[in-house]
Amino acid sequence: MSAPQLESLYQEIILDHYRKPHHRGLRDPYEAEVHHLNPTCGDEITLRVHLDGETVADVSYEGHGCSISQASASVMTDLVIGKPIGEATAVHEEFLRLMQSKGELEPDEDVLEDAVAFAGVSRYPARIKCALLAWMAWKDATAQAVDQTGGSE
Amino acid sequence: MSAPQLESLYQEIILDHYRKPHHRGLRDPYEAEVHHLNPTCGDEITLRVHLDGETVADVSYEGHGCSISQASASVMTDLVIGKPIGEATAVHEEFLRLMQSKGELEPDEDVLEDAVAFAGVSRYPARIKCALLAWMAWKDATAQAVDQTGGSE
Amino acid sequence: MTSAHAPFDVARIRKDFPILEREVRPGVPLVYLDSAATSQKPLAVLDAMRDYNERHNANVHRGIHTLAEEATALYEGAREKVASFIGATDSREVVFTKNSTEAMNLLARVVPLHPGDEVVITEMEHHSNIVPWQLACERSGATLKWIGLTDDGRLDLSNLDQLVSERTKVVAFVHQSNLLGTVNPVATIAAKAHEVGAIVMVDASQSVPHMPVDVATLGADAVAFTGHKMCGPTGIGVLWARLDLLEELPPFLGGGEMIDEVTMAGSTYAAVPHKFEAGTPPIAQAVGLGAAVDYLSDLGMDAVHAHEQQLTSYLLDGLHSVDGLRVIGPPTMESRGGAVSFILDGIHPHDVGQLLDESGVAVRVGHHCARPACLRYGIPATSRASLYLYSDTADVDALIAGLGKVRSFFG
Amino acid sequence: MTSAHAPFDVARIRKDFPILEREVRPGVPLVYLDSAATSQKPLAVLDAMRDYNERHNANVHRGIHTLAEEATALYEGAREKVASFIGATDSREVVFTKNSTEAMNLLARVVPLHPGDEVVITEMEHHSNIVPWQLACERSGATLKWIGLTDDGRLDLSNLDQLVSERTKVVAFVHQSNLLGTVNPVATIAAKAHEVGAIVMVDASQSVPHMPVDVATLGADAVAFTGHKMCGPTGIGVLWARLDLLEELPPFLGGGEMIDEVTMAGSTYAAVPHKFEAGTPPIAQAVGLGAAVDYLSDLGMDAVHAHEQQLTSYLLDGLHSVDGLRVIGPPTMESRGGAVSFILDGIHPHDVGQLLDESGVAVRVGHHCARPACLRYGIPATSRASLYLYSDTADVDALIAGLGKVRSFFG
Ligand SMILES: Cc1ncc(COP(=O)(O)O)c(C=O)c1O
Ligand SMILES: Cc1ncc(COP(=O)(O)O)c(C=O)c1O
Repeated sequence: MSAPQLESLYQEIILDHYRKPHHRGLRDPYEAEVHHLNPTCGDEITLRVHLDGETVADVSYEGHGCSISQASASVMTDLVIGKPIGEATAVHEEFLRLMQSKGELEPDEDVLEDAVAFAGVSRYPARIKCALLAWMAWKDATAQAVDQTGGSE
Repeated sequence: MSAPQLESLYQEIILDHYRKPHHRGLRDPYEAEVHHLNPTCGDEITLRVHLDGETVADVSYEGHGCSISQASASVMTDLVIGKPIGEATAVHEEFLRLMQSKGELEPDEDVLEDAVAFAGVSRYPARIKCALLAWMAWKDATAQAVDQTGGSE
Repeated sequence: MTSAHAPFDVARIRKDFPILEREVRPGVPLVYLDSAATSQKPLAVLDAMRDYNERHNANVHRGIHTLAEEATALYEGAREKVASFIGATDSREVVFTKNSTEAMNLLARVVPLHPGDEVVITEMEHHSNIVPWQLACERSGATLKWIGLTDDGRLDLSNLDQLVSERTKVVAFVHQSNLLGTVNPVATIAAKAHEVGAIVMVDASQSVPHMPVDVATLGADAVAFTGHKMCGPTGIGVLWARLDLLEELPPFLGGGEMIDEVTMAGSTYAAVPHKFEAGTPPIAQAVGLGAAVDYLSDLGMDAVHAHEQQLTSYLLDGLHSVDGLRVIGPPTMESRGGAVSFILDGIHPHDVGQLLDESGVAVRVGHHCARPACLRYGIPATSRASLYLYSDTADVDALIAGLGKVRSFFG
Repeated sequence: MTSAHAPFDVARIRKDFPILEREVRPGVPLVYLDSAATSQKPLAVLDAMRDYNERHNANVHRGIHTLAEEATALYEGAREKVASFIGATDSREVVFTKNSTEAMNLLARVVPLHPGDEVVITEMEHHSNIVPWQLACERSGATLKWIGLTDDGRLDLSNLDQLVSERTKVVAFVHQSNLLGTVNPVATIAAKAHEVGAIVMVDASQSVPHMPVDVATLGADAVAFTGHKMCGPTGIGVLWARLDLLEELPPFLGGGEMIDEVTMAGSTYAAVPHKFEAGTPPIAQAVGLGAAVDYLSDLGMDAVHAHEQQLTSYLLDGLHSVDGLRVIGPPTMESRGGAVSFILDGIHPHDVGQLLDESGVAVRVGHHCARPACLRYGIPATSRASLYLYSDTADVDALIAGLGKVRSFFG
């Protein structure tokens, strides 16, 4: 398959993460667990967040869905685990901006690392939700965990 | 105005009846009075029927509306007054057939007399109801009058 | 605004409307003065729909193949065009319906009403803004109240303070009357309605096509209009409403597109506007409406309005010159648009319309779906000439000449 | 029937559909296998609508000028064409709606339901035949009952006698499933429903386009279908129902066209079908649908059906040859139509659809607005290839080749 569009969607990095997802499986301890669903296509994710003070100590998940949603979850965990919440949130926002860019934005590789591979997804409106599923679940769970732990800021 | 379509709608006979309607005004005696309305255009008629045994002894009416509906009422009274109910009903049916003919029927002048002038109306779907208003009122009133007088057949 | 557009050149504009070259029968060219019933459509609109159907047709949403993405982008793009045409800040406030009537029924179905509540409408409403509220009041036990009319065809607002009270939940009225041409003071009525917390719905079916309408400043909470009267196709209408209002209202029709999750136990609904768009929407028609608002914006709605105002004045002068003719509605240019109803002494509107048609002049006759207003003025029907951006003085001249012939024929 | 028509020549037929010559991107021709979502439109349909808009456009009914009479004749003529296409004895039984979804909502809104009443639907329904009944049951206090499914994608009618009882007021089910392709035994279910006096509504959205459907003998009291899936335009659908049923039901939407007399005290309603057609109807779209049924009748629905059956068989053979592919729905040709859902082991339908699109192959992926059925089969989504009269073996070959590429890409 050599159509350039396709390659820009299914980057090798995405396929790698899809085939060998990082941090998959639900782990203890955690302060919040959420279940998110994309009703349009049936993609599902259950995601747990464990905070250690201001730091995202662990993110674990289970779910099923297309390669984009699965790879995105994997890449996301790589990016946020170990980061202070504020910094992780900034990465999330950068990723959101990329997804809304309709392919017009040059992604910031320093911030997004492997997630730059998703730049092409922003040109496929129907797939953006797939790429965002895990991120939205993480954001939701983190907010709940912060509430849970008494608010870290 | 010389367009042939128009002449075929507004026949001189129609205009004559419109300008000088016959049998207009409500008269006694009568066995049934009805009020019919064409809500689309607001044409209205109040019509009375007086039967004498099997004969349509008198038909009187008041109303307002377009030239077609007014002339049709006038022509109708000429045709049914004095006729046995059965014969008058046959004329009504012939007129109905003419109206449904889309201009394809050669009207029977022996039966319809002046009413042949309405042949052209059948080509104007929006006007057929105007031409039929008085006839429908007559049919309704006659049926009521027959009931009233104990049924003449 | 006007300055950004080319000068308004009716002769050139008429070339965009192929139907205007038609003869209604050999030798009798069409003189179309029935735009309040439906407008004609410019080539740009017909071409946009044809192109959609010939190149991009697919069902919208949820599709990931190329055509489906193109169709979705065109459909949602049309929503954005319509939103910006009426000054909506958020395109989610634009719900596509099948016509203006459905838009008003939608609102009348979903606004909560209870016994003791009141809905206020006016005596000059189109049936499409009467019957939905009659039905809603029947269902709910609410009471329908009417703003009356003055002799010269305006709303009688003298008792507005009594009519609109704490019990009033909805005030619904027409922006520009299709029967009388009257333009109503939206801000005044809306202010009163908002004082008591009522929802204000404006029937803009005859205003959005003819004048700049800016929903951000109009004062209404909801506005309905219809594609086929604004150079767009039949089969599409619009309900605009404030986002928070749309969000709090329950759904209308159920089905595909409007759901979030469907299970046997129950369903949850999509976010607005899709919550109110059950089933395959009028996709090609949305594309057509998008092209129509582009066309109107290119001309400039200020310029369209100015042209029509000028021509309406010319039309009123012409009509006033006809013996035995009475205008039903405002006789002057003050707060009125280009739909002018009239009656000819002793000649029934049906006969007027029929004879005008013989000269190729198309006017509408009847009660114009505003029977309560006709009853108010003691007439069963009127003849109505109505203008649009492609109308010109020759059209008006043909009407006036035609009316002369009508008078002599029935004289 | 078939004998009266020219032999079925797909190559020639494809020339009637300009979109089929399109490339989705340079060098990649479109292979359209998404006709169950919406069909493509032949030139005859596009030309009929264009001609209407360019030459005859006017609002229908009540108009007496030439264009209004022409438009009315075209609109009502389309109703007659549709009526005779489905074997309705009286064209007043044909109500034009905006789509099939509205047709079913209409019925679900106006059929009287009370607490204790039951409505029976099936687990393979499209959301458009689920949500309206869920809403109707919520409003009325009636209970919704479901006919289940067998493992091979058919209705499980083993407990029909328990499900359909004296309490049942409506039995509503799909004629041909858009997800599974299953063709359901209308007569059997209708007979049972009629025993208990229930109204039978058939969702014929996927059958009327693909096979001869004769409402006189079908067994249903009401039938819904949609223009855009049968070579017609978006923006129009049909509710057919028995005349006496339509006559006894109360109105749906209120407004212009659907009234007899409107006064401030209340309104009376027009005769059917106009009682159910509030507002300016989809006139150009009715003309388009009329042209579509002419087109289908010229080909002959028997011939269309035979062609699709042959090609569906070829498609099923092709799919069965793909490693790790499972058909969801009847795996054989028995009582099934040309919409075939499948899943590829370990590859999500979104990825399947996206990769097929790279080869120009347009299939639909997702739950196809039939989520309860997906849940029944334990799958979140499927890929679905669906055929129509213009589909050919080359389309199927391209799909099968594309699926091979999908497997190797994700292998
Ligand atoms: C079986 C079935 N029913 C109903 C519908 C709804 O049709 P529409 O979206 O045109 O209202 C569809 C198509 O989407 C369908 O396939
Ligand atoms: C003032 C007004 N309101 C509502 C309508 C209804 O529009 P539609 O028939 O397109 O629903 C019309 C036009 O007929 C109108 O003039």
